[in-house]
Amino acid sequence: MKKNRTLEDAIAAIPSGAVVMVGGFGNPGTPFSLINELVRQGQTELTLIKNDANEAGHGLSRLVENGQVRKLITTHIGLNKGVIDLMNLGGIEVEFHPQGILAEKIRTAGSGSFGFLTDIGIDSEITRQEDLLNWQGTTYKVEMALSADFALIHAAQADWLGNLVYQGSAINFSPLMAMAAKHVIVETPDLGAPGRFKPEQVHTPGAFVDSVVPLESLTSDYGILEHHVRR
Amino acid sequence: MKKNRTLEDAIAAIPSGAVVMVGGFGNPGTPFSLINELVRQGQTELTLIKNDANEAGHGLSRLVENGQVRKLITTHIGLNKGVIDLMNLGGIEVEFHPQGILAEKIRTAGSGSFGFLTDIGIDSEITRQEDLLNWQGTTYKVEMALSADFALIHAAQADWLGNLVYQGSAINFSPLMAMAAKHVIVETPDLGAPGRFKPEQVHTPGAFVDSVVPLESLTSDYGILEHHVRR
Amino acid sequence: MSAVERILSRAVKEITPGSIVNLGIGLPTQVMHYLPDDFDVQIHSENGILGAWKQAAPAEMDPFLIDAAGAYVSLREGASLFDSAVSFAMIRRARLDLTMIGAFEVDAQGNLANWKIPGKFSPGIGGAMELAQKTKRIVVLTTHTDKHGRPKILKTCRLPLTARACVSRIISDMAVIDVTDRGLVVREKLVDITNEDLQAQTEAELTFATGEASV
Amino acid sequence: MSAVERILSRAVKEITPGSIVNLGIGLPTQVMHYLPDDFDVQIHSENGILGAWKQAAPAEMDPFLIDAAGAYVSLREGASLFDSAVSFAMIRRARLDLTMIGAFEVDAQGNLANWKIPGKFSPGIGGAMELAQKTKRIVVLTTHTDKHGRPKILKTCRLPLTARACVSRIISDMAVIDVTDRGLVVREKLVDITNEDLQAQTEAELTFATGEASV
Repeated sequence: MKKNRTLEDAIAAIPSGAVVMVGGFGNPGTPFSLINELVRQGQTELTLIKNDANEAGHGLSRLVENGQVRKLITTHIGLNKGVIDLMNLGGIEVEFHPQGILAEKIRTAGSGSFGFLTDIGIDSEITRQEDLLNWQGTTYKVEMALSADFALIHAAQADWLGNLVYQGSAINFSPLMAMAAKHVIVETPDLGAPGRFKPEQVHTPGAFVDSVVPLESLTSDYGILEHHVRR
Repeated sequence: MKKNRTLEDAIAAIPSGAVVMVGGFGNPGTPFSLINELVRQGQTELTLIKNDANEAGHGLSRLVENGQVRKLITTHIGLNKGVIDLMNLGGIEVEFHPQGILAEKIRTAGSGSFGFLTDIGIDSEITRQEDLLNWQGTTYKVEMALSADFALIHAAQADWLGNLVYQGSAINFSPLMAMAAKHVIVETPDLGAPGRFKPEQVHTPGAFVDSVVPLESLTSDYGILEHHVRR
Repeated sequence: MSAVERILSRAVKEITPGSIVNLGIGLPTQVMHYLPDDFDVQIHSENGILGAWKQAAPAEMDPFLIDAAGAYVSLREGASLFDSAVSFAMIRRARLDLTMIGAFEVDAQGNLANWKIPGKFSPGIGGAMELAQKTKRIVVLTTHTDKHGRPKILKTCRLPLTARACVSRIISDMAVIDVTDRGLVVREKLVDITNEDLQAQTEAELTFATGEASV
Repeated sequence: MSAVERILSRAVKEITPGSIVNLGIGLPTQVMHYLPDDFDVQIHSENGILGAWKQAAPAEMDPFLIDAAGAYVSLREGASLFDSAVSFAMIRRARLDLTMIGAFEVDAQGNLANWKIPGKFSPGIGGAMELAQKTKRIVVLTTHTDKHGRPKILKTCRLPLTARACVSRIISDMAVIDVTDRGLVVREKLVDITNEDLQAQTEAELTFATGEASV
């Protein structure tokens, strides 16, 4: 079954108020084209889940700047002073998790489980008394699964069935989010026919993917950020 | 750092009484050469964790037949009447889990967590009252992580750093066990220099692997089981 | 047609184009052989395959590629191979559209018992519990009675359950029966049998849909 | 040598051949540039890299390949790339030998505070908490005092902790200090300074190892 969709149709499936996971760690893996279309369509009151807020004027930050985001669930937004300021002013709710805990909460939803027991941060200020569980004589922190209505994913390559291959450090949260969200929308600059991948080398099996949007080209969003180049 | 070991040295690290995970679902992924060396060396009182018990005279079944196994943690041993009979006679302790729950218990240990919350089998006879947790108004079954002292893994290809690539349906439990065991021993018929794999296509990063045993050839154990061929 | 052929040739019609289907060990795996070679379906096998297909030609059999029943399967174009955690994530996240599964007993509430006969048969539960509990649609393939002629379709299962209230449809060698809020409803008869005779071979009470298909 | 150069040139000696090392954002990432090109080490970056290396040549920079600090890294032979769950599994399973990390404050019990200054700085915790809590050996790289000349090596941290009792060694621009059961022990001095003057710039009580190295 072909899962090809146009950019406009794929994003139009997202209603205002939706919970949306967004792949990417910094630029790599950020689905800029899907995000830019979401900015264009203007859905509001979104809850977004992403490792970071990208940088001013790019990616997820554009949704925040455009007033479409009610809440951000993330690990670190140190490269985005605008979002930090907005958070401090109360203009956006931000929920922070340790990076591997955010990954694992998403992965737990993706595996069809409901929570997991950890000791990360158990005696730090991020842990509340009501998160603690004494079980078989040991105290654990319970971290609940984190799912979403939608996931927006960038894949280096895909096929019509939704099989995905990622590249470089753009893997990061994408395969986890593809498993965890109810409806998974993928953008790729390289969409081909089934059979193009060695079956062992598929990162995300097509069963987890609902829509694949072919991109004719990658905009400058996807390029090198000159201020991160060490001279 | 080169992780190459001889078959004898690698297996000699395992003491009697050890808890040992063994990859494989049926034949594919079963590390027959590592198992056969363990039979030869004769360590006893082992606790083994494997999806199944292979078939009579092959793989894990040889360890049971040789009296080296105290306990087996598994999902299904329907193809091994000898092990079932021994279980019914009390000659071996067998602990069963649903297949995906066994996988997830191992994966949970491999991710450095301690347990997870599920609803699988929650109202069936496999669930005891003391496994149930009421948390935030919902009842879950708590499944604890399952780790091991050793994992025995078959990889289609490897490099000296312990990076692994699996093939076919031989992936199954292997990458999960490679993350979950304290000491991971890998056999492979195809060991090469670092740089041979595309970095995105490594299934198990070398950080999880302790010893790699090159195999000169694959014995008949690894071949087609004629009685599974439909005529 | 034999009883088995009646079940399988009816069962294959349950598979809709574009769907993802798991075929349990026993009768269900044999359904694959009734599918046309170009049929648009992805067969899931819980040992880590999406896109499994019929047995490979002898020269192409791969000893490192079997399905969960041990068959040396081939792969469709677009197949993927993955670990057991991902495979069961796919199951628990309900990304499978249909599982066909065998039964020792099935009952009027859609309860399924197919993994254990206390004192007689306990090889372990394998992947059955998660498939039964989490797949969107479960179709049971079973002979209508056991080898002693005793009903397998019961008022209430007596054996340990695989999962509760999970079965949508039962395809036996005699009939196609749906599990509904008002009990078991016969949709089709696969043999020439009166309603009374079919009921006589069934412990659970049957309702006969008006206009059910006949042979 | 500048203060930073003193820290980095000493820090690089902490990396033993064959080890797996994470270099935190800030001073630690710069340690990479002090490593010989053929040094046997695998640099882990928490965004999913094992085998990251120095910045790629301009023509080979890949916009889809950065480390956790945003640098356009190259890869060593034998590198692997993986998702964030696997990356942090590697951390939590203690498969890393060493993490070098920055600090706002570090104290005599080896407590570390490096993620939050309430009311002033709260960008989120990133990967620091798991690295600090789970890596076998944590070496803190820090200036000995803050920009106002106030000690950063304290009796007890005042800021919210990243992790408790996690630090093995502190490398400042003045000294190499080990966290031990009997408090902080100065192993080396990196500048020409008396014990008394070093103690004066340190809130925590220092013990001076007999025979500690000097500049």
